[in-house]
Amino acid sequence: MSHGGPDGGQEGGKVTSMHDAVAGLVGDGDTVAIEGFTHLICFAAGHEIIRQGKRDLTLCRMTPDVIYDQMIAAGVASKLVFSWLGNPGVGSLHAIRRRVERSDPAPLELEEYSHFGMVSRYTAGASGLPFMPLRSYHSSDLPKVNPRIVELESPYGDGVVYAVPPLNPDVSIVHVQRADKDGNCHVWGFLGCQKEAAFAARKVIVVCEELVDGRVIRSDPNRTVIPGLVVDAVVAEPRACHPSFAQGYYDRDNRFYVAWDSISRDPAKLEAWLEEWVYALGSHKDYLAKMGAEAWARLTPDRCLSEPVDYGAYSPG
Amino acid sequence: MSHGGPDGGQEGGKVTSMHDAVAGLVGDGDTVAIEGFTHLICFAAGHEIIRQGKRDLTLCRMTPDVIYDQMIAAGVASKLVFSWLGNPGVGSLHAIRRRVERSDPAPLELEEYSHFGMVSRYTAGASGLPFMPLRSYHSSDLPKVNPRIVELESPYGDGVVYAVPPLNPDVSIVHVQRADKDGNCHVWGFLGCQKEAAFAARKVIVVCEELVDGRVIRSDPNRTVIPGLVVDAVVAEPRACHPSFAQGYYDRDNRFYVAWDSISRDPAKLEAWLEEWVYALGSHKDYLAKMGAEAWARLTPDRCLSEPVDYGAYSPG
Amino acid sequence: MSASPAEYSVNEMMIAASARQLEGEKVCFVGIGPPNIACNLARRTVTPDLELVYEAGVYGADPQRLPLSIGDPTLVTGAVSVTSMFEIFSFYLQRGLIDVAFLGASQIDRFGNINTTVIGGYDEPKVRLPGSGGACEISINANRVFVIMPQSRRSFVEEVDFVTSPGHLAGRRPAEWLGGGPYVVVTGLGIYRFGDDGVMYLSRMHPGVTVEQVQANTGWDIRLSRDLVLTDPPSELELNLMRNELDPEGIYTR
Amino acid sequence: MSASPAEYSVNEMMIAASARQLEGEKVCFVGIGPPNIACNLARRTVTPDLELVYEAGVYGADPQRLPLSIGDPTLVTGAVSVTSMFEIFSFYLQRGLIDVAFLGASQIDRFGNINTTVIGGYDEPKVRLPGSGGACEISINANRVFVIMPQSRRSFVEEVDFVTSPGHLAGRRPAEWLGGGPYVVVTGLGIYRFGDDGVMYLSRMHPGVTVEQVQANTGWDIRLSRDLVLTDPPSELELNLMRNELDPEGIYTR
Repeated sequence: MSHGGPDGGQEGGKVTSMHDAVAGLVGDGDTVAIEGFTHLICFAAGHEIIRQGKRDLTLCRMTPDVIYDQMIAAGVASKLVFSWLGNPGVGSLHAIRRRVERSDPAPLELEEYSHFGMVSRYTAGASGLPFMPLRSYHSSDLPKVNPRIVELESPYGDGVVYAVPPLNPDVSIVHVQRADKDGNCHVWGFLGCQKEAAFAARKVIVVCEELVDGRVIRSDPNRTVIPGLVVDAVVAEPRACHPSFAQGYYDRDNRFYVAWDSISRDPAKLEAWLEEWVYALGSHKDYLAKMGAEAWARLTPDRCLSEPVDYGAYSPG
Repeated sequence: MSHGGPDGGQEGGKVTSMHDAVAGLVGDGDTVAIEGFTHLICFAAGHEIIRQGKRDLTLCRMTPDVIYDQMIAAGVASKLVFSWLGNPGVGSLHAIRRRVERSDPAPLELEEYSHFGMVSRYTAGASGLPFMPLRSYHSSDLPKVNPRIVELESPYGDGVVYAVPPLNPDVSIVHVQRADKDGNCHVWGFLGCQKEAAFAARKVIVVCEELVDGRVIRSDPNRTVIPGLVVDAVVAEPRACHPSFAQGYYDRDNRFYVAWDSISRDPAKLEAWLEEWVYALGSHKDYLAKMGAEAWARLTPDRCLSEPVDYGAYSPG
Repeated sequence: MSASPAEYSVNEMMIAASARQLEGEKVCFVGIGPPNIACNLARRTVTPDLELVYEAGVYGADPQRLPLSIGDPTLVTGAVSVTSMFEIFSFYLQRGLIDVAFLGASQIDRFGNINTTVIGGYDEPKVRLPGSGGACEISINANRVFVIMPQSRRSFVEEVDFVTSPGHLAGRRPAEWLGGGPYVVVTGLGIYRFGDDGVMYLSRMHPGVTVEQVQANTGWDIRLSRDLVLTDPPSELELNLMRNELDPEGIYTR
Repeated sequence: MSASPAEYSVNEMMIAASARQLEGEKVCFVGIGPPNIACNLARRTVTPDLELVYEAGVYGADPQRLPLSIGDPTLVTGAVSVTSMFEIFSFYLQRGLIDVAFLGASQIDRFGNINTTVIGGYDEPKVRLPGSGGACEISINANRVFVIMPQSRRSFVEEVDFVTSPGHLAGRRPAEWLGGGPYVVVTGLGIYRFGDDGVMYLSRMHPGVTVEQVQANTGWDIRLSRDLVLTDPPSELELNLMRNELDPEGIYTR
């Protein structure tokens, strides 16, 4: 098994830098999904979008999380499509709340679902279906404020379900643990909607902890969550999810999530944070250098390896 | 890692014998699915159903394969729900054809879909949905001969799709590579509809190549395809899929599939085969003893292990 | 030995009472915060075999530390199964495999209708709350819904500002809904259940609480059980587990 | 150097011609038998990067031996991805990611409508065929459908006994169908394409075949291309690969 970082001999394929991936594939006005349910949230991609001053994006995520609070505070988005708006385990996303509650400094359009609704939208988008049926929304006020959530009679006359329409982002950005240069990806731990968001999107940026030889991927094809077939760019950017986590690589930085609460309550502190941790830095490598190596000792778990499985070698008989 | 066969120290849980699982859970008149798409087809379970003389079953499978030809020849079924009727890579299933083409020795009711239709039926059944939409069947004659396949207008006014109803077998029998005593299962290689058939069913029998300690399952939770939550019985029956295969354990016995063609063309030869290989034997252990050890040398692949992944040990911090 | 009222907090009482409600349950859809502590307390007391399902995609979690977030990596390592969120919602929740699910609430009415979306109007909210997450479909599909929430006139209201998750509506749930809806509500003051007409009633009061206090913190005329009894206070075992193992920093319990 | 007609079989010509049609294609949904050999031949000749998708659940298979069945374990070991059949049909086929898919046919009509279900009536069939498998949805959703089949008056018919997989209907496919329908039909006699009106025409004839022979084996008045040309016979390379590597026992090629 031979691993190679971005400078480690994995040339060619779709491998590029975060700067070039975002510059080349994310356009003003695009619908963009940076997915990952608590796990594998690619903060580094969000920071690069802020640095490049993208504007008027429609941002999609089940849980906007701290990264969308940062992006929306930085003014990259005019609309948010979501299902749960908070700082998980901590409280509110104050920059987003200011825009929603007081149009401060500008209004933010909301398009709101439940989690199952968002999951079903990505799944319909990934499946080429005009809608996905689900048992939810009965007697909830959500369909009243979102006309895209509609009632649908079962064709077998056995009752009513609801439907949601497909979500097909212009660009989905998904973080994974392992990818090869063609964008074939192994993911483990919480899968969130990484697969559905990738298959649903018109363009896909994969960001990985490790760029690995294709033989590593092919040693366990059942672990491949996203095939290179749907991937346009591969960025090797270790630790790009901080303060979110990558199962087996680093822990969630709960202290940062708690600290964000007081930063985001105060627009001046938030602006200073963006200046110090995003605008003043050229890349995620600068961010990691600024964090320092010590932080990672606290965040690095002990090893806990899976039992391998035997696929068998079936050669000409 | 500690493996245990049925006599290997894995007491308790849902572990039982094939005889007792079939006797206790499969009733005359039941709708039964023995799934597995070319891979992991549990022939031993089909043989036990024949031996116990079950009657009037509705048998469901995407590809009836040789095992349903045997079961239907033995008279256990009055109806077949399917999407592709053949001996894969070889030709026809002659016992089934005799019943369909000439009601010889008795008629067989057919309920026919396409593969995607059957997959969608199991998925609707597993999802608690009254139907699943799909893009198929337009201008095909299949809906004309199967009124359960119906047109459905998209609620967004963007065209017509088709719907199929849920399939919820009374009993699903699924073969897996690894299970623990509670029925938590690792599966790799072709997954077919094992997961969907298990979640859709009212009762589930899991048959495994290896009964393993729960720690093996928990070492790789993303590999768990079926949770014990939906499993009623666990049968440790190695090599129970012959002449089908278990990825990494043994190869498909193509010679048997080819040989079946001439056996099943001739009702007398077929009856003699059933007598010799099913009725005269008490269990799958007898079948393996009758096959002899030599056959397995030809069918056993070399090892080809997956790269492990690191889940990380996240202990109190 | 039980502690006296002075020796435990309102939240400790609420969580201990919630944990006891899980006796006999098998599969529980867990939320973060107090529900998470209640479920893990139940696993160490009344129901050791309780299987925990988290919407992030876990069945049979075996957390080695108290997860701060609903998506903590300790919920993955050593779990029975980790799967996509589509499958958690489709194959577990919508299939009817969830016995009990916990929901929180910012507002609840007498029928158990829950608001976690906005205080005020939707388009010009006074307070923008997180929204549904999985709560809307959980309230419709889980066999029984347990609500844990703080109680006051601002949370126990005559009419919720927004129905995020439907309860018993105005007394009847349609037949095609899989789940039974709200089954019990546990607050800092007591334990509530629902009558056949879908209306909430006070079933138990926590030690030291009065009926007057309950009514003062309820936005409608609260109905009382004919055999209203007192909750047992948290036991030493329950308090020790919460204080030393499950929430040593006291984030949710103090 | 090409072989002369006497030196190769009808099936070898048909498979070599099919493989050449894959030039420039990227993602191919493979069926078992002749399509499987044609795809693997194409990977060794005109399109080395062709990715093979099998309905059993494989993307990017790298078979180390010729699989006899569509579900051979050699398709799994070393593949890029193995996934559920629901995802193969939903996320690959129905999403529009399949460039070209091969179908076989027992009967085909001039519009490319295909029967693989029954000869005779459905309820009292003369011959019960396998049925659709994935063919019905493949014919609707794959960008282009390639058909490989033996040609005779029994297979090239005026009207198919049963439409298993729709072609160009009577000339027009509805806009909501994702795929373009039948694109090419390769038989032992020649190569057929479809006009703008959805009607099949003879585009190329295999060496040694006459127009009279084609018409004698077609159940309707076959239309000819204005620039009808001859297929190149199988090259030595193609024959060597088929005979020595891909089908040494000659199951499909002889």
